[in-house]
Amino acid sequence: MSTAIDAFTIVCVAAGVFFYVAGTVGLLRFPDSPSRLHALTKADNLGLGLVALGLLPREPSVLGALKIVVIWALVMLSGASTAQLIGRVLRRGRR
Amino acid sequence: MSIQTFLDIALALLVIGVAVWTIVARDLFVAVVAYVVYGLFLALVWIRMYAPDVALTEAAVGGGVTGVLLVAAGKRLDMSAIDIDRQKPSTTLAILAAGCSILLAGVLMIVILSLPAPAPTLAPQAAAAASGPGAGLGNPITAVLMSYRSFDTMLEKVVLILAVVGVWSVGADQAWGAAPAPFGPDRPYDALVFLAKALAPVGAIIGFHIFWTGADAPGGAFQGGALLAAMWMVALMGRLIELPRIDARWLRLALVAGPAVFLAVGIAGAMLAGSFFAYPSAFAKPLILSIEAFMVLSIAVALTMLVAGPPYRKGAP
Amino acid sequence: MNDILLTAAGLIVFAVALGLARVLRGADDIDGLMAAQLLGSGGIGTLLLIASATSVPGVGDVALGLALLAPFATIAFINVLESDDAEAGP
Amino acid sequence: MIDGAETTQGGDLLVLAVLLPVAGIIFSFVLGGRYAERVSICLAPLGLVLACAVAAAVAHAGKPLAYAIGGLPPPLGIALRADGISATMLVAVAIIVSAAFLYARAKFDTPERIKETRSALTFWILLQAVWAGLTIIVLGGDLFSLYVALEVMTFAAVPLVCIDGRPETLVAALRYLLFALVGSICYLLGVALFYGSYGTLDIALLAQKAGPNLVVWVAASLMTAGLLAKTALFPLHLWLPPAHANAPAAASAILSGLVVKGSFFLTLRIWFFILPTLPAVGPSTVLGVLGSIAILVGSALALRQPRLKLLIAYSTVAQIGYLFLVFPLATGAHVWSAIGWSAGVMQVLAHAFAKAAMFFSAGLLAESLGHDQIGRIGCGERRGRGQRERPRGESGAWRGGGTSNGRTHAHSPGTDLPRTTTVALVQ
Amino acid sequence: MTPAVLAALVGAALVGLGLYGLIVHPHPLRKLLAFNLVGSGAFLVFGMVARRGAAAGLAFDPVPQAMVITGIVVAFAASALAVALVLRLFATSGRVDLDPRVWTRPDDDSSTS
Repeated sequence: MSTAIDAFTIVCVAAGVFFYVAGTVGLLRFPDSPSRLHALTKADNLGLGLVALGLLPREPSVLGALKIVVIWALVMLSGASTAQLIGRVLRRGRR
Repeated sequence: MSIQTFLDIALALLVIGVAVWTIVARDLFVAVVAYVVYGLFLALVWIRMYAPDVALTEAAVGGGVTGVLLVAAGKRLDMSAIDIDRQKPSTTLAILAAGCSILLAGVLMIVILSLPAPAPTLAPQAAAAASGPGAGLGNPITAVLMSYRSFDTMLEKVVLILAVVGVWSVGADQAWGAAPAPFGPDRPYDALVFLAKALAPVGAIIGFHIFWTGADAPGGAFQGGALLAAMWMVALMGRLIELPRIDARWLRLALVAGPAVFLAVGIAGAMLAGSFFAYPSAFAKPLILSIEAFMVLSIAVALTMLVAGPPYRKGAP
Repeated sequence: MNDILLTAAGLIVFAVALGLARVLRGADDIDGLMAAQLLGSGGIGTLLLIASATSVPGVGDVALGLALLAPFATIAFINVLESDDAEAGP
Repeated sequence: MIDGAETTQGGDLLVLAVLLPVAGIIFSFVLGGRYAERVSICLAPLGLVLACAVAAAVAHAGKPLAYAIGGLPPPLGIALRADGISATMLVAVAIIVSAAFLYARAKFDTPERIKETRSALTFWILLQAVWAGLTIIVLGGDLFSLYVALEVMTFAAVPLVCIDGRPETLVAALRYLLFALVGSICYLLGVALFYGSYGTLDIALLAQKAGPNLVVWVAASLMTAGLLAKTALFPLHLWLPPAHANAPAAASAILSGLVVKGSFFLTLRIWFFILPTLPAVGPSTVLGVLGSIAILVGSALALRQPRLKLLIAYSTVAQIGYLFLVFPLATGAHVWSAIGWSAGVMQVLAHAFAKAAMFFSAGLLAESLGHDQIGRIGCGERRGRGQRERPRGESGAWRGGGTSNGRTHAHSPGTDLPRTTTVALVQ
Repeated sequence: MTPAVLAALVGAALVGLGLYGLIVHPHPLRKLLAFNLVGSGAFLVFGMVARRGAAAGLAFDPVPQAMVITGIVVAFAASALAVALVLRLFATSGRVDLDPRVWTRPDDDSSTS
């Protein structure tokens, strides 16, 4: 059982790391700001989401698991909203 | 070399790199972004030093709120300041400064490496005290802050009040009594309003949670207060609420609530427990928690008002 | 297992720190802001991994705090970058 | 040597002396408006009585008073202590602060029909805060409490400098703030190193433990350097003259007479109370030399100032130099060490009173003449309102010289002897 | 070398770096950022002292850690005061230079007490 959980964790965390790396590469390589924003949101939502998902079964207490879920939800919420705000600033023209 | 050592060294290099960036960045905005990033890395360093309380304080106060303060100030200064920011320091000054800095850093490093081992510590006394009858708190830092060094903690709250008075004192005479200038634009974007509406209440609950667990686990009045302040500011940026007038009685009361209750309990201690700032042993924990509750309020209000700045009235010089 | 998680944490930090190179290369303020935001979510992920891998208590709460502070800082910075309204900023 | 972490008879007085101005700040802030002034005026005599009671108790006991706060003795707890010098300083602080309160009533009262004004409210709160900070500095027994007290004083003193809001005063205040902050951080680094070496920050316990080693030397040097920046000893004096000369007179009196003494007092604490066993010939010589240069530079610059308050402020730079002569004089076990120490303490008190009085007088003069240009305090204006309002005694000797060569001559009262002598010499 | 000592060495470097910025930058807000670096460097030294003092089942000595928390809040208050001064200076004069040479000598103009 524990091996299965470990394997799940490793797979999820590795996938999460991949999205973080992908987000960074996107930020570095994409030609314009809107596409860079696109890359950023993938790292935000998928990277952290997969890491959180992978860690969930390792959490001994319900409260701890709840905390992880809340963190994830918070990052999703703020990521979605701030991406929209950044997009608007981009559309209006920069400083 | 274990993986942890490798990570530590790499983290150390990152912190220094971002710090250098903060110093050499080409303009103020970038420097402030770098500083916020720096605060984040520093929080990781504090975690590695087994200091989550400090990590939270550093991330919230050192990085977050200070960053917001500085970036807002940079906006107010606008472009005008750029001409002096672009000035290159004279080579002599730069060399002199570099010499002084390297000397100071070098001496400090030597001294750090020559501190006595085993290190002297008050941890055993503090551990005994935190679980003993004196305080009855599971978090030794809270015990130290609220019981053993309560005097410092109270004074530090007084410093916050003085800082607020100092910030208000630079306002215009005609504006006295008014509210500080509003955070954020007059008509914020829908996304911002939505985020503020969703984030602020959840954040407030989390702030209270962190304050509440502070009695027995990492967290406490400072961290909780700083998070509440951040959430209040989020609500202000979304223009969900407006800043209070600085002559509002409730605002004044909220600002002094922490130190005032602290002072009152401290003086009561002289009568009930035989010494100023002593807690009667039966009530130590509830007393400390109630003082902390008022301190959370004072800290949250003080931090917000410090970022908000002096009273503001259109047209006042 | 813990070492694997810590390695993952290290990888995330360095991956997102590379994003800073974008800003160092002289991109504009928005890109700097995006790099900082990426770092914020990377930092939260790292903290979650550290919390799970080490026995330091309270790391989860730090991550929770960061999850609140990241949007707070981002909103403030966006407020500054919006140069439309004259009447803004504390 | 101070021993004992235990509370002594009369120790309660120390806590009361500290809590009185702190309570004053809190009440003034909440009540607001003209109550800030009333609270200050009411507390001043109480503070004076408490200070005298502390002094009497110290004299009566013949040994220092101590109070372990919360009944928790150091190293884990914090102690307040009053020895001879702190009792003396406490009384001096109470007297001068009370005088400043009385002096400031005319300028910083709240007009009848206005609920609250900016300058009045902030002035009264900040002045009480200076009082609180100084009280804690002279009574504090713990290096970290002393750090917080230094910050209390900085946060009070800086806004006082720029309370009238002119750009020059704001620049002066900013520079003062930056110097003070860097000073605080240096001090804090020293505190960290002391704690890292000995596991305590209590002055009495450190005095028993600290010995001459690298860490202690660096810690003490860092703390001293930080305190020198706050005390404005040459070459770190640059912030002082504009700051002290531009503040309102009542505030200038406190800043020049007392605030710089706070950090100077801590320097004394470090070298004479924590580290008396160190062979401190080197550092005391350095401090003495810096002091001597400060005397020369400060005096020379004072003579060139066109404004009375600037002249007095530069005189403070010189007088601070005299304060630091106590280090070479009182270090070691020479026959003159005890006299040197007493002389040093006398100079602290004499300068505190004289300088406060001078700023009060200069303030009145400026108020009645509408300016404080020395060159224009001439015969013509003597018969004006200034004559009537000029205070007796303290500054009777102001004598404006002609402006023919752009050079002005002014005499200060006898209490400021060294400067007068310099003036005479130059003339 | 333990992580704590490493962090303290980083702290020492930060103190030096901040001091450099403090001297070199003419802009008061940049100076303020540099001051904050110095401050956090000093706090890291405190943090090492705390971590080295681990004993009696505690992973750190809580006394210096408590001091760091106090110090961070004080440093923030100082930054806020400095920012308020800078903004007011800018509002009243349109400049933010601290260089005394930039300012006309205050003795020449008004001299209210």
